[in-house]
Amino acid sequence: MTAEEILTELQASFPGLAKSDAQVKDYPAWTVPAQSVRAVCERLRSKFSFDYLDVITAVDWSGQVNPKGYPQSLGQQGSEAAGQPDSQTAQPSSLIPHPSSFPQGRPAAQPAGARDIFELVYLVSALSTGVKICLRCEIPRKEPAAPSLYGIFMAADWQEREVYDLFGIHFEGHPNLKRILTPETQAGYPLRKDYEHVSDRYD
Amino acid sequence: MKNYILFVSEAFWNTLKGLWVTLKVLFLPAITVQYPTEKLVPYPRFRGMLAYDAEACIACGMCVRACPSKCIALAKAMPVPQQELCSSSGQPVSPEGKRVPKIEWYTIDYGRCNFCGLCEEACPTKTKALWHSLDFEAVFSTREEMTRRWKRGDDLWGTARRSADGQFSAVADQIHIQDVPVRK
Amino acid sequence: MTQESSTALKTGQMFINFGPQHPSTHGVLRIALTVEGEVVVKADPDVGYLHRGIEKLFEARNYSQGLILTDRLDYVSAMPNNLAYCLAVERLAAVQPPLRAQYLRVMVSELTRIASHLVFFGTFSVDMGAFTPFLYAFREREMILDLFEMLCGGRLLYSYIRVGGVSADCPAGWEEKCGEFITFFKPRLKDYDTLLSFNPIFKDRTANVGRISAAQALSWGLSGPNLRASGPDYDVRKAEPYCVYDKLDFTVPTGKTGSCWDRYYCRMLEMGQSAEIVLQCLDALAGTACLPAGRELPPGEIMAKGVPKILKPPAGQAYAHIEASRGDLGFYAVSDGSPTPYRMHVRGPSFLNVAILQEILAGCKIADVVAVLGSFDIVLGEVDR
Amino acid sequence: MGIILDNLPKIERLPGGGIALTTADFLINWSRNSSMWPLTFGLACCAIEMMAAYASRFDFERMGVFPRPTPRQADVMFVAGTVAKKMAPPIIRIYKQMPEPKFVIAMGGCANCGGPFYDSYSVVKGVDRIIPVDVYIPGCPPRPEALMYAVIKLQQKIRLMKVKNGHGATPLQSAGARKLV
Amino acid sequence: MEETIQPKFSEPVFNRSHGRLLMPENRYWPTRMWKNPWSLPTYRRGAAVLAGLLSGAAGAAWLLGEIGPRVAPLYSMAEQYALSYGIPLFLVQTAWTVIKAAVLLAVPLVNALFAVWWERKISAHMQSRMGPMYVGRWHGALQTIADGIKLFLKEDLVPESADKIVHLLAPVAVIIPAILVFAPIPFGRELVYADLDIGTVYVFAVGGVSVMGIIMAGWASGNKFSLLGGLRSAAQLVSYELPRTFSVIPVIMLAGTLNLSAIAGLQAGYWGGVLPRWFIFYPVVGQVAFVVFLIASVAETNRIPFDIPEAESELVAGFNTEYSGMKFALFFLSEFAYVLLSCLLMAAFFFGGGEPPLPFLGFLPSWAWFLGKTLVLMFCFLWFRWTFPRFRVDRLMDFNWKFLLPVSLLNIAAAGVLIWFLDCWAAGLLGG
Repeated sequence: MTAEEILTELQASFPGLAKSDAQVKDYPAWTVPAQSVRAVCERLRSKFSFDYLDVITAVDWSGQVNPKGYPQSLGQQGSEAAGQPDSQTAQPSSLIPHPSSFPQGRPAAQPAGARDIFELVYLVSALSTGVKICLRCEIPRKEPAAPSLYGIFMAADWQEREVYDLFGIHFEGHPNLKRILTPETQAGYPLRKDYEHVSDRYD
Repeated sequence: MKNYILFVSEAFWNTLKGLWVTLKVLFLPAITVQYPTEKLVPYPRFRGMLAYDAEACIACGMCVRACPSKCIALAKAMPVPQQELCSSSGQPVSPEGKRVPKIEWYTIDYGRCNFCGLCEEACPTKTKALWHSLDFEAVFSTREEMTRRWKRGDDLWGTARRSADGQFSAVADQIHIQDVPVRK
Repeated sequence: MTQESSTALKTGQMFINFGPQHPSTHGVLRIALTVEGEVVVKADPDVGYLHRGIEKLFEARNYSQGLILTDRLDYVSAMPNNLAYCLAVERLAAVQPPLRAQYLRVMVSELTRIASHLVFFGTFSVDMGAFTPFLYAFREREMILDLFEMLCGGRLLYSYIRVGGVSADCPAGWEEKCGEFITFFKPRLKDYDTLLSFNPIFKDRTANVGRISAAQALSWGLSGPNLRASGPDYDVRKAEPYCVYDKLDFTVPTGKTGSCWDRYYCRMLEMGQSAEIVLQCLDALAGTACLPAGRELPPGEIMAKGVPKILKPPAGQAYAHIEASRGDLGFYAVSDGSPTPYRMHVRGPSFLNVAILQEILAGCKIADVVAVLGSFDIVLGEVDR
Repeated sequence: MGIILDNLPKIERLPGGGIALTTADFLINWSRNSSMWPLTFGLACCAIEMMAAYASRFDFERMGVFPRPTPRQADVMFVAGTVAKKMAPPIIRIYKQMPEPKFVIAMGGCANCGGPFYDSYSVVKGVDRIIPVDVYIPGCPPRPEALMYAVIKLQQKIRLMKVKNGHGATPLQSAGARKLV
Repeated sequence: MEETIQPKFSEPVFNRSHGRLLMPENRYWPTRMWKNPWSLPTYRRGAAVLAGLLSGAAGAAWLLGEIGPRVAPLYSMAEQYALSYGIPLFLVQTAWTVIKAAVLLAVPLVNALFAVWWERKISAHMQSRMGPMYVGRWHGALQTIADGIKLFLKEDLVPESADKIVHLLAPVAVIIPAILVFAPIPFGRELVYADLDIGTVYVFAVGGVSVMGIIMAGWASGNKFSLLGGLRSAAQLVSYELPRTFSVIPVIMLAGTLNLSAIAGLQAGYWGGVLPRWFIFYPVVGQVAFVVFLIASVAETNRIPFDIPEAESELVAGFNTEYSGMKFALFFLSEFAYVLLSCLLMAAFFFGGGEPPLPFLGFLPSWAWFLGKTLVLMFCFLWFRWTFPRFRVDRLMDFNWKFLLPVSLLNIAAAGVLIWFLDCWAAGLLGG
């Protein structure tokens, strides 16, 4: 059964399901409304033997990454200070092409697709038939939430925790949604584009 | 019972075979390289400590841009227009008419260097001004010592600031496998 | 002291902090174990002790600088990481690397697989208390590292596979050395079997320990030898052949019970298969194997033409996944047309492999915790990213 | 055995004490040099090269370097790899658990100053932010020989230690001589 | 407070005059080195040195001759000397005892110094490494001494959560029996500190006390890994005492005595002039007893494959996780003392003590044979240690109770049969 046939069959019961405009290269991509992600996955698993969840991740489409999300290490300043040769021949710092301006080479304009949303990306596959489908659903950046896939695919357990940790997206129904990678003291959600880093004693 | 005896004898036999493997190796020569007295010379492509030649450098800044960990800094010797500095072509300015910019000082923070070779690949000069030597033995006792500085006239290993007196001096604490580092 | 507590024989549960500094957590994993005597009641793996924010850093690096970060993900087998990243970016930018580069890619991936499985073999045997196999494994691994050092100048982190090809063609004499290694390596596999695989103590400790059923493994998203040991023969090299895997002849070893020993032995068999693949690639590089349309692989043709130095792939998204040493490694790349990726997500197989620990560790002995953990062959760089 | 080392400098006042003290220093430093037991403790990529240094080709044991699993029996800690912020408190704790005299070798770019993760939100920018470091090794990762070279350099450093100057055993930690954050 | 030490990094480590660069094409690859090892000059030199050492040691032993018979005259000489000068006899006796005790005390110490070095060298070469090479110039000969001095001068840490007194006493409780146990061991003909008639019982009884120290260490450390290690070792050591003791019973039955030197002395002589009358060569019974005793001894000394009390990969370092410096060294010392003890016992019980394996080899003194056999048996211990993985704790118990113990019990019965058979043979009832 190809992805097309599955899509048409599923569209009967999930009207929000549609083919995505933006392609994920080499895999069929569908857009799913956030509230029916769990139901679609359940159907995919039970009826079309999609038994394997590859990826859950998210993309923050709000635009350029905030340079303040990257702490400038003191080591770099140290290197520049050490780079200053002798005091009498010190160069004006404007001549140092050291990339203190950051990030370099990025166009100033916002990308065309900049919207105030998170996009959740699910990759599910049926190992028996070799079909892999990319499900995408958009959720608002304010109080982002989506249903959890915990219980359908156990692989969702940690991946959802990771997405929660790095993006702050709540997965409703996840029994153990807490930070996984970053320490408990972490402020903010680092992978959001507007994340601003607060320097601590380790930086 | 028969199975039990079979199992025990098989286990015993496998154990003996395992003992034989280690015993065999006991009487084979060791493959150890006795480091301080025997030294491996790395293969020519090895990416060791960066060496720099201030004479060949045209101060284009390509290496600075290529470095993923931003460990390189440099300053040009003569004031040149800003756009030239940032020209992405990286070509030396043609000899007639204009002067090729030269380096005033050049620093590499070895402590942060990735040894990835991107700067060497980016270096546009014909004989590379910046390249990975085969030298891998370098040890520092303070953090600021790790920054090497070159000015014109320095040798390939540059100078480092001594934490004791704050002066830049040639580095004597490194042992180089090559007397003249291989120039790629 | 109250009357009860002084007289009654109380057995309480004990909380053990397994890691983050522990000789056999293979890095800095922490498992919070609740034990009753020697039996684990509850296990709660805690990761993140090596979280380096690589996905965030990708967004501040251009595509060639990002490659350096991929090395540091799964540092025991860096080549497949490079490969998966490059495949994803190549899909974004629609670049097709030349055939010689593809063969080289496959070859170095397989050599890395051997090296990585050797590290697994070594560390697993140390976990099981046998120290000698560890050193034997590293002895053979050093030979592979020699080959890589000769090829690309790195011993552990290579940055060899580049977007559009590989960074250098193999130097003179490399192929012969490679063949020399493979001929030396194959009999060593038998030594390993005698020394460890069929040692009764080792078998006793690992067989029937930490069993995972096929359904469980699939649901938890296991991949690589960990999944195959449970039965499903899912291998990206067969399911979605990338590079030139469809032209190569190899089998995918699978286990039956999904026990620690099966996971271990799957890897041992895989090493043999990888050695076969390397030999086939060597034949192809030398021009003795029949290539499509009788084509030879011209030396020196290792980079796709027209790949700019500062790559700016058109806006879009791509997902590429490969069979890395530890399983299904995927890169989900989003580009907005600028020189830096807009988003780069890494599907680290170890991350998913670790997650199942919380389910299967309950009920094990403390000694089994080490066996189970060791048999998953996790690399914390990939788990925490 | 801090008592011995603490009271050893007093013999200098005795006749011939200076020579005896020099000899004692030589013997003590020789023993510390010759048996430097590191902690089996790896963090990231460099740990693999550290393991390679213990393995057959490089064989650290030739120099008397013999890994111990517990910090109580270790003399030197190789900080091999990236120190994430979550890992920083355990590292400080492990360092405190080691008995004096103890040494730290920062191995590789990440432990020196963050390396390729110099601008990451979750990486300690150099392990010297949290514990004192004796020797830094550049490299990403350094070759096993470079680690051995660092040990040789550390041995040279140890040779300069003198009991008279308080480079002995116990009091350093309790007196807060090595200030920790 | 602490003066910063700024080392001068200027000494070249690598001196071109005696160092050597390994060019890429000459890298040590086992493919090349193992093809014909005799073509390597270092290999030939090593073999020559080994042969020289062995023959030198044999020659030295030959020159020294028997020590045991010379000791008793020495004492009587001292007695006569004392009598002639009017020194009270009890003083001489006391001095003599003290000297003997000091020599006995030196046994575990010297043994540890040597055995650790030997273990490191042997294990290294089993792993195609070198082992200690630099300390003490020649192949790291002084490595263990350096380790000892360093450990002695290390800061002594007592964890906050520890029971201070028990924590301190535990290493003492381990090391004292480890020294005492050597009292009735014969190191050669007439070379024994106390020739106890119940030597065998004494050895097993005193040796069993050490387990208490290990439990104390595990409990007092206030560390969960230590506690687990201590409890594991309690279970393990107590269980393995049984087959170990039972496996010796056939030997005692055959010898008819508990005196260790008598047991060793009984094995003199040869069957058919070739096969020595060692207990290991008694059909079936001897071999089974030996194997059981060997396995149980390895378990008793907490070494791989039975090292679960200090299982490095599971329990960090088991009961000695929280011990640093000298206290840790004492645990180490006692471990090697027990290894030596087991090897000495095996040599005495099964390998004829100081008897030469072939009649014409009798020119070497008995202590040299004893030592040689002990070293070979110690090599077996190392060999096991560096070949096998570790048992799991419950399997360890299974192995003991379901395999070793029944086998050793059966062996006792078999020994009875054998004795009956031998008696019949001696009485000429069989085949006349």
